[in-house]
Amino acid sequence: MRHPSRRTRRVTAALTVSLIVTAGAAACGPDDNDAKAGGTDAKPHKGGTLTVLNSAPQQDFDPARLYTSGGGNVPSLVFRTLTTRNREDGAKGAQVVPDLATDTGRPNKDATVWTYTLKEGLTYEDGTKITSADVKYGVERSFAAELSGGAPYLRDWLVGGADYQGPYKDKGKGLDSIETPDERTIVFHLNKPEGEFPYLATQTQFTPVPKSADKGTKYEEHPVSSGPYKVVENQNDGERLILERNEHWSARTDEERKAYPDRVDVRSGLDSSVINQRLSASQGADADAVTTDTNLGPAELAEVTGDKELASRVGTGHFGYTDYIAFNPKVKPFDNPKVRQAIAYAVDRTSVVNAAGGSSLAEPATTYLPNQKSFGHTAYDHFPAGKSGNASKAEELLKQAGYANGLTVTLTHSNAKDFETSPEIATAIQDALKKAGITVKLEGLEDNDYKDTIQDVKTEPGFFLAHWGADWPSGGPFLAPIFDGRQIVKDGANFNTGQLNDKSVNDEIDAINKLTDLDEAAQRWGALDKKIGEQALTVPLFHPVYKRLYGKDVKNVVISDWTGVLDVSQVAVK
Amino acid sequence: MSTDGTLVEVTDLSVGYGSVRAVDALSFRLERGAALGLVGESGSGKSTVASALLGLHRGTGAVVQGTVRVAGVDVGAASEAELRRLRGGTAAMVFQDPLSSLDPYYAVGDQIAEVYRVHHKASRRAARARAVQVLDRVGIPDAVRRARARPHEFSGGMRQRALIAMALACEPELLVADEPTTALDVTVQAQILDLLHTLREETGMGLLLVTHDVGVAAESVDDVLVMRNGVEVEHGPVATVLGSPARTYTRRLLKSVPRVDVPRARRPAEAEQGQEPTSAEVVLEAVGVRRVFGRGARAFAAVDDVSLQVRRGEALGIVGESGSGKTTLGRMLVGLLDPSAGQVRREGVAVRGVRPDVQMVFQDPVSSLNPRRSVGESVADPLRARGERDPAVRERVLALLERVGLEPAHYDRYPHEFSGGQRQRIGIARALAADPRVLVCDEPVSALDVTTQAQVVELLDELRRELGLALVFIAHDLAVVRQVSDRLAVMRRGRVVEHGPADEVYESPREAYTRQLLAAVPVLDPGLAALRRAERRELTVTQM
Amino acid sequence: MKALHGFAGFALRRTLGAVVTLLAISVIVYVVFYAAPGDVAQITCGPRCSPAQVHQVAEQLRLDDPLYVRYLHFLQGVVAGHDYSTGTSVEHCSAPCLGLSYQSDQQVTQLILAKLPVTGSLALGAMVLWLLLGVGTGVLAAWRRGRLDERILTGITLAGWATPVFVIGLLLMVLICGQLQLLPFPQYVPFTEDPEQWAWNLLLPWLSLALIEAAKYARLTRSAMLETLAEDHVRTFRAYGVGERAIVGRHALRGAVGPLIALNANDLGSLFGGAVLTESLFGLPGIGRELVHAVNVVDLPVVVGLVVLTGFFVVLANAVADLLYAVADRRTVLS
Amino acid sequence: MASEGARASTETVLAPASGVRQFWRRLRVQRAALVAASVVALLVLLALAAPLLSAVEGQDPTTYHPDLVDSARGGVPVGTFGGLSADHWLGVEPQTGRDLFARLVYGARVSLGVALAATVVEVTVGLVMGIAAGYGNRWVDQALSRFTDVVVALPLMVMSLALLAIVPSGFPRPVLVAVVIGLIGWGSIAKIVRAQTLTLKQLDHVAAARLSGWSSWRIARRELLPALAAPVITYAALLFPVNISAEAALSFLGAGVKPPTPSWGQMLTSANVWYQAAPQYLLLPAGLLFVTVLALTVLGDGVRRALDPRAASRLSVGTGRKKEARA
Repeated sequence: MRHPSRRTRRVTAALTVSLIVTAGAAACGPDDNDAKAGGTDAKPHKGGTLTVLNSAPQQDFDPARLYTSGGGNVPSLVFRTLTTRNREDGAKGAQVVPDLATDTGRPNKDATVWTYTLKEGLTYEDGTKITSADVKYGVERSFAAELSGGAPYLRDWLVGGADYQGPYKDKGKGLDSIETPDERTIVFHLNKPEGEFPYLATQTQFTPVPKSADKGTKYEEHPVSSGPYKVVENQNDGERLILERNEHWSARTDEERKAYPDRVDVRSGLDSSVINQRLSASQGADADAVTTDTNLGPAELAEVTGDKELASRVGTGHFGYTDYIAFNPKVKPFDNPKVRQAIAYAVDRTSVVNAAGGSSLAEPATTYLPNQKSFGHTAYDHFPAGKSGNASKAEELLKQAGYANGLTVTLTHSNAKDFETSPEIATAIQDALKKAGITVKLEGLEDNDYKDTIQDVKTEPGFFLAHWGADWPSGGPFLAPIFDGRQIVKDGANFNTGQLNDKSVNDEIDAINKLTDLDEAAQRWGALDKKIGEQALTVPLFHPVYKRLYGKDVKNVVISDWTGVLDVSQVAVK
Repeated sequence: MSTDGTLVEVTDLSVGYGSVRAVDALSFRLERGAALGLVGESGSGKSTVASALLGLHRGTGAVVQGTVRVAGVDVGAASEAELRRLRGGTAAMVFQDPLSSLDPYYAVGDQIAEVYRVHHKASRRAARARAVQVLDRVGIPDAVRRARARPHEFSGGMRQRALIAMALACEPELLVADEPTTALDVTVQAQILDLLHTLREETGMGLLLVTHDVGVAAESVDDVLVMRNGVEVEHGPVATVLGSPARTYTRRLLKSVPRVDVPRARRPAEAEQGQEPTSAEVVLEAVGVRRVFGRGARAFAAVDDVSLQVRRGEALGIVGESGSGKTTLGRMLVGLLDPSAGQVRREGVAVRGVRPDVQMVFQDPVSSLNPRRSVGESVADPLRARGERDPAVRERVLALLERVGLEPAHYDRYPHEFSGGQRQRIGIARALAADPRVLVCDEPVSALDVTTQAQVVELLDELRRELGLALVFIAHDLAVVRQVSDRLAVMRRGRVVEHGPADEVYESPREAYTRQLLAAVPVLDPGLAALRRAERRELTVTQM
Repeated sequence: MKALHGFAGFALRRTLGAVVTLLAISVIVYVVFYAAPGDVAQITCGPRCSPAQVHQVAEQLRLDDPLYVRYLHFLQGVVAGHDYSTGTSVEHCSAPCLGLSYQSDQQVTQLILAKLPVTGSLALGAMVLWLLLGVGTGVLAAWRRGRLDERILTGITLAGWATPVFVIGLLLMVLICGQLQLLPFPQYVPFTEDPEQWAWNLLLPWLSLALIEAAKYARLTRSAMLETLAEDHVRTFRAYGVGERAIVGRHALRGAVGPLIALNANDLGSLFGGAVLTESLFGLPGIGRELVHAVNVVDLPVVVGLVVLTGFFVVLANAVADLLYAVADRRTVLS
Repeated sequence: MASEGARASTETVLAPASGVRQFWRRLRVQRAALVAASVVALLVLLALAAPLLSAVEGQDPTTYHPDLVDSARGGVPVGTFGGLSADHWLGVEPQTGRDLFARLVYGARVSLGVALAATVVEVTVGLVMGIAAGYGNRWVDQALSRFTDVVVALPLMVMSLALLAIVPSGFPRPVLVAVVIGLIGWGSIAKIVRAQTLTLKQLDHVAAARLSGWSSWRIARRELLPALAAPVITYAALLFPVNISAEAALSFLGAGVKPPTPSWGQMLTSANVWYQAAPQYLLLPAGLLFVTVLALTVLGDGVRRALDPRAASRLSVGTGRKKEARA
């Protein structure tokens, strides 16, 4: 969440449970030069206490309930998963690597069966052995209604996932599509080819949970650690977490997590301006502090850039994330491509970017896919609007569309102060479209109302602001939910905003999913994006860039493009 | 120049507030141990003189000229410190309203002690002891315990005693009493006056008594100084001034003082009409009415099982001290209050709620008129409520105003432009506008000066005869009531203790309480006053 | 004896009144938030839940029951408590059970107990400061009107009164914590953990609140004192040579006590309901902040619980105010 | 004599006769109040003339000026004093480059307007409830008083958030905000009115009016309402500034009027992170709000003293006044 004000954000706290924000919350990653400026110069050592200053409390600390990209950040200190993200800077960080498993998974030939083998000598914090059955149980738990909140993929991909009710209701039968032939082997049977399964296996649902220790909804108070740290204190439902070394974790079996500090103290529920103030002041313990969910707002950025010392303590991250204008062609006049194109031409991305925090915090976007290789980003700009909009071209198109003397439309947006779907952006667009003779009426809804409205095909407006974040750095989870006609949800939360159901698109998505060569897949996703872009069902506005401050004694700052998050498993304070 | 004989010496005292001259070139002197009464109607400037003696005008912006010497101290020129020593030390003051004159938040004893310690170096205990001592001295029973009580736990009389005790605390040479008994019931008034008398006898302190009530003066001082509009009218020994007044104003004043010992002057006209009240039909009747206020533990009956009859054209007087329930009864008679039990009947029919044909004249001439509406409109209310329209209404109102002795031109004026007496006349006019058969007057004149009192009473009596109105006249002042009523009901603690033809009750009261009341009424003859004082002692003794 | 009876009656009446009031409040809140937008089940379940899953959650949270059924269930919990399932075991939420948070599955009562100390510390500390500042100013204003010291203080309090708390608080924080680094950036430290840190960390929030409130108290004190000074009994004491100092200090100020208590109790009551802005600004994990959060995620049990709690404090405060008032000013009767 | 006592006691309830003239006389003697009054007048003028003023400046409150902000530095205004220039008298808003002066004067309309409307709502509801409770019988009184307690006990901010969320977005927001603030804030005024009514209905002229045979409604209108004017106006004058702050607070919690409509509260909210990078952006609305609330409060006090004879008498009650008196 990248609002200049943490307070205003709390008002829109509804967001905190939604995919978009959790993704956004885990977003940050420096360019290489920043990384150097960061701390690779000073050599990291073990020891000390790392303080994490956060806005949002870790309310959900149950691996089944977490919706985090790549196993999350603080959670990944406690939860190891079958696979995990490569803990390196930038693009390299967008790759899947083995974690508990010996490899990233062995598919059958059509990628419908995935087999994993656990490493030797894996134990929990209490020294007991981690078995494949525990991993299976962990996955099964995530199907329980009591522990809802996770990503939908297991439900959609696993055979029988759609109607499995979780271990509390299945009377010990378990989910047949997950086999554990022996203590170290686990096999997943999918109902369709999914070449990207290794990405999915990074999510916390793939954390082993010892059935004996499962306390249902109370498990999150003290989840059993398989990672380098264990929970020694959890105050006020995740408002304060104190983690200490898990003596039974060994670096031998874990190449990814460095775990330099002896102790991690997570203090949440702080005001974002306070967090940034504290980080810049770096007094006492704050010198060893980082944040995993609070970015520099425009105002703070303006101050920081003026100060060399501070500027050297800013980590920059890019995360697979796009803010865009969504059209619903079922609503007039947006059924007319020319109208959609006219708007695409008229948009003034400079003022939009400014409203979003300026060029340092947002990069103008003309493609729907994030501008990262792992997504297979393929540059295109079908309706070039230039820096500040092409009003004349827009008017011309409107004329062709039969709106010679202007057009009045309603732009639906949220009142959340997230600087993404919020009034600031909406008014920027309103102002730009005025030049093209389009009068925009703003319909600002309370955030909950806004979500209900745009995610319900029955009430979805024709012209509104939306955004999408990646569940993992690939085109799949980015394009499929938005453009796969079979993912239009009639009686629930729908994300196919254009309600596009195009056979050629659907087929191409299936085809790509079959691929287990992720690079090849990436290219195909890129091509597909470019093709869909021609229909002007969306007007990409910008890809946010995340700037984050960290304490002056913090070393070894690593920020991957996967989550963009400053990786607490790599940070050192000595 | 203060000879040791002189306690107070006032020369050419003038006090002005802005353009108003409250006191104009007044001079008098008071010997040690002597008692002087300042008598006058409201606005005569008597209270201003009293405050001037203690230099209370300092800091109020009033302009004080002339010299005031109290026990040798020039009040005008005295330093703050001297003045403080004077105040309470040499000269102590007792005010009119005993409740508001004490700090509600502190125990009476402590307040006296505080004052005492201002003037004497004394420990808290010593001061408290002194407080108890003086409280006991002024006749507060169980003074030790009472000293710890707060003012609101005292009755009116006891509060006034407490104030006097405070005055005594520092053994002043002069006691200035400003209307010390006005807010008190007549019996209590008598007690306080007696107390002042005995205290003077014992301590030999000088007394300056400020009062509007000639009777009170007659009871308690040696000399009187009659004031009017800030100037002296007449000054001399009480017997001479009251016995054979030299000035017309003094005479008028004395004449208008109602006499409880003089029967009501019956017009011959009435005799001719020969209408015996007993014969005329009953227009208004209270049958065993009872009114309870409060609920549960705090419930008490303000009026308890009272039965009365009012016949056409007669005047029924109802007397009683505060808390006797007379006002509550009055309000039930007009229907402003509904009885908790019993009935109010009009022409024999039981009714609830207000009816235009029974109207009321209220005590407080200020609050009884809406300050925001012209008096004409107020008077017109009953007419308009009946649905009558201008110009008929206006004509009628003008007539009424004229009838009660006001000018038609007053129609469009506002209440604050009238004197208390005039406002009361307006109130009467409004009551008449409803063509009532019964007029209930609740303390109609108690807020007025004696001269005005007389006129208003006179007016009411005229109206009664003229319009054949039945009059219910409620008051605490027995003398006034006697001037109007054919029959008299004496109320006490919510009950009618005595009831009968007025003259009978006054001449030969049956009830001890009635006798006590009558005995308490001050008389204008100082000689008689002494006798009555003795008489009262017995009564109060027999009472207990 | 009579006094005691009076008090008993007072207590009884007030308790009954309070219950009625609180019931009314809870109903209002239920209705209002029932009408509020936001698909609770969807929010709780997560945006990518399938309709089936959402339905399961809805069932679990009894969201499909009609409003009155849910309300009665709520009341039942308050009176008798509830059993609920964690999936693996059955837990008991003992009466008065305000239900479970939709979002965190925590018992609302526990959640409140966790937040209360924070809000409590905030409110009480602030009260001390504003009383000192406000009453002090008021006395000066009544006593030595127009003098420099009085003008400055009155100016300060008025300035505080006229500035939104989030501006005052922010400026204070930037100045004192950021620039001068005199105080730490506020973060709540439990009193039990470290009283000194507790105080230091809360100083700024206290100050901000005190600055906002002080003016009211100054004004009240001043007018009450001037009122008393205009009363007869003050004249009496002047007439008995009692000095100004004693008159102002002993008598005039005493007259202000009653109203002050009343006002203070009210403010305290509503503050205990959570100083939303202050808590949000300083990131104090108190009632108010929790409330706003709950409102935004339509976490009905938490909202109802907290609002009823707030109401409870206000009602309680009023009762206490009346009681103290009656004690302070013996003339008034409890009713 | 007794009459003095009576007069004093009644006048504490009744406003002075022929109020208006007295009111002005009493108000004129208070310098502070006069200054405040003129400030308020100025602000109102500012608000009313908003379109004119911004026209004179040649700007409007909604047009973006991307060229006037430094995009790379988070959109901080280019130039000194937040881009202060001949065509932008008070500089521009960070990020958007919208004209601050225009937004401030337009914001004045919303802030003052909302506060005023809210006050009107509070007074109307408060009067009706208060009089009904005070003049009605025991049961009416009980019911209404209880209801008032409930309303008073509801946390303003939270209920506002909820109510504002419920009402469909089509409804004009400023009106809504005003109504919500008003509907939640009338409790205190109702209590005052009730207390006053209880005292008033004891007064003889009300009893007299009943005896004249008027209906309760008419009595409430003719006898009670005018007498209530003084205390109500007084209290309203003190409520007004509070409501301005309330609007600001609501915006701060994200429930104020909606963009692009500017309001001071809203500007403050988005501004209060810019305190260092673009101080004037925070200080201008903060300053204006401050001045307004201050002026209104002082004026309110003045009005109170001018309307309430007791307060007025306080003006002359000397405690520290011995010195003048010596002369």
